Amino acid sequence: MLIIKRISYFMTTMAKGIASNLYLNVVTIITIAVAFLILNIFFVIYRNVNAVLEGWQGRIKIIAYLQDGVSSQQVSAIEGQLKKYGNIKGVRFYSKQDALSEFRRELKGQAAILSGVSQNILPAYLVVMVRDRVIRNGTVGKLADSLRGIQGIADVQYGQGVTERFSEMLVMVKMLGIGIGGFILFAILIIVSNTIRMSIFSRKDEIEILKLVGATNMFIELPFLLEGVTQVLCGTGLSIALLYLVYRFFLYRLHHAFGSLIVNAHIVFLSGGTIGTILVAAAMLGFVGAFVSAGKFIRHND
Amino acid sequence: MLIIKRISYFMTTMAKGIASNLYLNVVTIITIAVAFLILNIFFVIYRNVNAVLEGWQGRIKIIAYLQDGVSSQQVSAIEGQLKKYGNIKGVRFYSKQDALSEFRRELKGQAAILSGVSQNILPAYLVVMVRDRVIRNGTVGKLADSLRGIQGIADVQYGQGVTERFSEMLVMVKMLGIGIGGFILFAILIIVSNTIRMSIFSRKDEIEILKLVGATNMFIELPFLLEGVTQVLCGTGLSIALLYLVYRFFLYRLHHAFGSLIVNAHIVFLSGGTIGTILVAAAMLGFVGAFVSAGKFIRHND
Amino acid sequence: MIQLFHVYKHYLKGSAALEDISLQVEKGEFAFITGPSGAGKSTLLKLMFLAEMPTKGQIIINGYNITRLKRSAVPFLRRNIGVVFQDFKLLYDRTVFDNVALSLSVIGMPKKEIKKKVWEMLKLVGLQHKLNFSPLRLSGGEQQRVSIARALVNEPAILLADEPTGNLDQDLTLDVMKLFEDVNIKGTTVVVATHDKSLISRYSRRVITLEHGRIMEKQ
Amino acid sequence: MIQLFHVYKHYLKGSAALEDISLQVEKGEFAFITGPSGAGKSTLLKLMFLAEMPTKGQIIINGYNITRLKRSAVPFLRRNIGVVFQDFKLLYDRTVFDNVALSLSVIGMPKKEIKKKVWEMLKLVGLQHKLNFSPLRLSGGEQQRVSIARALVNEPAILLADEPTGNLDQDLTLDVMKLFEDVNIKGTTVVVATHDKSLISRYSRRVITLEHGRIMEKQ
Ligand SMILES: Nc1ncnc2c1ncn2[C@@H]1O[C@H](COP(=O)(O)OP(=O)(O)OP(=O)(O)O)[C@@H](O)[C@H]1O
Ligand SMILES: Nc1ncnc2c1ncn2[C@@H]1O[C@H](COP(=O)(O)OP(=O)(O)OP(=O)(O)O)[C@@H](O)[C@H]1O
Ligand SMILES: [Mg+2]
Ligand SMILES: [Mg+2]
Repeated sequence: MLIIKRISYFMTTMAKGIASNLYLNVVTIITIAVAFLILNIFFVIYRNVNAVLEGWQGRIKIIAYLQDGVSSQQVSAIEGQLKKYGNIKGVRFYSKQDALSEFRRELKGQAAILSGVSQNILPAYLVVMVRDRVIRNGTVGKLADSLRGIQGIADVQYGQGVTERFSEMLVMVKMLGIGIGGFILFAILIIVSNTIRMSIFSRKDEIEILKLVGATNMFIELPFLLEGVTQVLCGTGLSIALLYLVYRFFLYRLHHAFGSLIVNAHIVFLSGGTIGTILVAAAMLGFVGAFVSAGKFIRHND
Repeated sequence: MLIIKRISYFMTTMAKGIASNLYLNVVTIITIAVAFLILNIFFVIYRNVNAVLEGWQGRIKIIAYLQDGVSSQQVSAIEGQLKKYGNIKGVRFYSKQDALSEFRRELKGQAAILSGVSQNILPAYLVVMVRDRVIRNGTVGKLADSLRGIQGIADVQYGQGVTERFSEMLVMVKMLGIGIGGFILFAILIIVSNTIRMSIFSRKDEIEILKLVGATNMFIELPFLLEGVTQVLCGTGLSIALLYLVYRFFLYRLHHAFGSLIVNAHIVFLSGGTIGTILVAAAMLGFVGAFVSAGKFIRHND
Repeated sequence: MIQLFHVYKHYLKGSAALEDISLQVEKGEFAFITGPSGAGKSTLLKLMFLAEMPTKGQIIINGYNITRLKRSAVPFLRRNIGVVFQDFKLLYDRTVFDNVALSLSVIGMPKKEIKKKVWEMLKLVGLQHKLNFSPLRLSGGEQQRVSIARALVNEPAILLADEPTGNLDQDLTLDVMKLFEDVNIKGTTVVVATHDKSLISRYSRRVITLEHGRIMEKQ
Repeated sequence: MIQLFHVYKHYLKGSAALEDISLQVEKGEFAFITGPSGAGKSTLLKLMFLAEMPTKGQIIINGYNITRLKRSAVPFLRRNIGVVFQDFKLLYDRTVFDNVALSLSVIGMPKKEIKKKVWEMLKLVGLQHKLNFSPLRLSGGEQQRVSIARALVNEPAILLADEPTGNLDQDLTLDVMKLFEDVNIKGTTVVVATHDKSLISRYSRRVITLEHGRIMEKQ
């Protein structure tokens, strides 16, 4: 087939095209790199905020205070009952003694106020860890209420109000994330298709002349498609390189300085697989952008 | 002067230029609008994160537990002494009775554990509100230590560790804010100067011909400068309109739904003064961008 | 063979450029189209290689009715037609060599063969030493000869030349006309649009005279 | 008055375009520059209106030594020189009217006056009815006449015309030459580069012949 046989022609034509429009191409590549970099930085921020929230979420639990004087058999029975709930991840028992030491630990430093607290005044309790989906659903309250009915449980606490707020906050961050991320992606698409259009536009004489000497649309288009793909690939590659620098000299250090405070998960650089996916997606983006622009100026212009 | 006399010529030439490159101009304006919008959305996020942190910061205080049996005169004396500190905003006294009701309030819902707590076991204390600069400086610990020496004060608590972290976090958010904001601004500058350059580039024949018929550089440049200013103004105007839509239909609603949770300050739309400042800055940006590009293609090309 | 039956051409804005043109150029014929400025010479040539579509009438080129041709077939028809444009239509960001090679590249000719053919063609128009120049660096006449070289290099069945000697001095004009006669002898149909009366009178060929978009006389 | 003293022009790439040119065209003179394609005619004209700088030698136009001229003075010198370009150099996204008005706009002439002058000028070259067309919609010869109109509309002291009749038929060529003679009689210095021997022989004017960048004979 002609296309395959002439692959070197298309490559050199593309290269010449890039060389003859070097300034435009460099600017295009930098613009794409900058846009992708913004997207990536935003992605990192989003992931970290999300990680913080998910970390908080892990701490949401239901506390079931036991009636005074329940026997250890009764406790086991209650535990067994709770473990059958699909929405409960685990249960842990705190005896009256444990409760006091926990209380001491929480109020550490304010030793003065503890002087009058003896073992007897604190009830034993169970800490019930719930599955994430319950938190995301916002049905922690429902679950807690259902525990209230169990024989031997005196009272149920679950940080009323706060859990619902966490679910709402998670949803909100996700919405904002999708909203802003999608918006930036859209901006990149506009910029990419704009610059590729400019590139084709700046060579409309060439397109006209090629048509006049009998070139098929495919023949005219291919170097532009290659150019589009090359531009976006270079831009993306550059942005990944830049991102690595940002990561290496800024985020990475930040993490070491304040890591434990802000992020639960490590801040890690993109994995090889992710980079591969990004590059393939970028190539497709370039191709589609160039194809659409080429369609406007080449195919619909006979 | 020629320039003044021919103002209508420059305006119509600019209008013709925009009309003849309508596509390029529309794309330019949209690109600028999108870039500014990203900057603005980022600005809103930054302001809110900052507001949350500042809100937290307001809650940082030093608690000075008083020795048992200090008289009310002694308390007044201590209060008087503290108020002389430049770094202390205010002092509030909590008697043993107050301390118990506060404690009850804090542990509300866990009534069970309070049954054994009587008025006697809790010490009276002073809540010392510190000035913001102390928190920003990270010198809360120092201030607390200096209070320890005062006659009548038994112990001083100030949430050790947490205050330092808040200062660090504030610095970090500010750094990230400046870094990313500056980066986006830089990206906008690249995009703006790129698009204006393209606009001039696409009319280099016109520039050449104007020179050949004896036009001065000023005469050739002015319509381009006007075009650059117009482009950026339109783009910025559009972005402010878009921002208003985002604000009206997204942020504003969000605020009403979760407001109290995320932001202390209201999310308000840009003030008239801010919009004015932005437009003036945008006009200058367009002028400078066009001027630099024009310099490259018009003045340095004799 | 080129046949036109009652062809009209009205441009969107402005008056009729061609009115009721019927003519036939046989395979292997050599014909001049002449007439004053604005008579419709260029328009007539543009119709013949599908740069413009007729408003009315039928045009048949090499047996194909081009008013009914599928879009995708246009490039293949054009490969049989060499065109010298009045305004040259060269690529100023390519070399002279690349410009001439264009007609061969589009049909997928191997590089080596292209090189040989282009060099020979440039030699025929006396530009082999300006091979690697951009057309920007050439004089008006040199650019016109590049345009001629590009039109002839793929040995088309039909050659359409619009004012091909407008920028050439007398000696070069004779050279170029000799070139056209040579390809004509080898079987190429040649149609030359020109306002140069002395050129026409020097060669006793068929002359189609246009005036205000109408054919005045045939000979 | 145009004076050249031992002027050389070497383009960056390629051989010398002009070598050791010394000549003088008096105020109000009418001179032809001729020579084969690539001889250096266009280059010589380009030097005269500062589109190119000489590699060596001195050029004095209207008393100004242009090799020593400040950059900012160039536009003002050019306003006294009308130029007809070999490749027309028209703005294809403006109308014919706007193209011709260009030379007047740059000197800040009031709109009303521009309108009158442009209309009169277009009438002289027979294009008053194509006022609002883009040059894209004009034939080759019509474009050339727009270029001529633009060069003459501001009544320049010097007219440089590069192959101004290459796309014109005989009648129009005579019209344009009549126009040039008229402005010449009114005092304008006219220099016409052409390869058209018949044109030169019809008018008994001074002829400067170039060959390979050198002056061959003066008369
Ligand atoms: N694209 C166009 N749109 C509108 N009118 C056009 C267009 N092209 C040509 N014309 C008009 O059609 C008429 C014929 O033009 P054409 O170019 O065929 O003339 P020509 O015989 O080649 O003249 P010349 O010798 O000056 O080149 C002219 O009046 C011209 O103005
Ligand atoms: N910008 C340039 N760079 C390099 N060489 C050039 C340039 N312009 C012209 N030349 C060369 O200089 C020589 C003289 O060119 P010029 O355009 O002056 O010729 P001319 O006499 O006008 O020819 P024609 O009648 O074909 O227009 C030619 O060989 C040409 O290739
Ligand atoms: Mg024509
Ligand atoms: Mg020339």
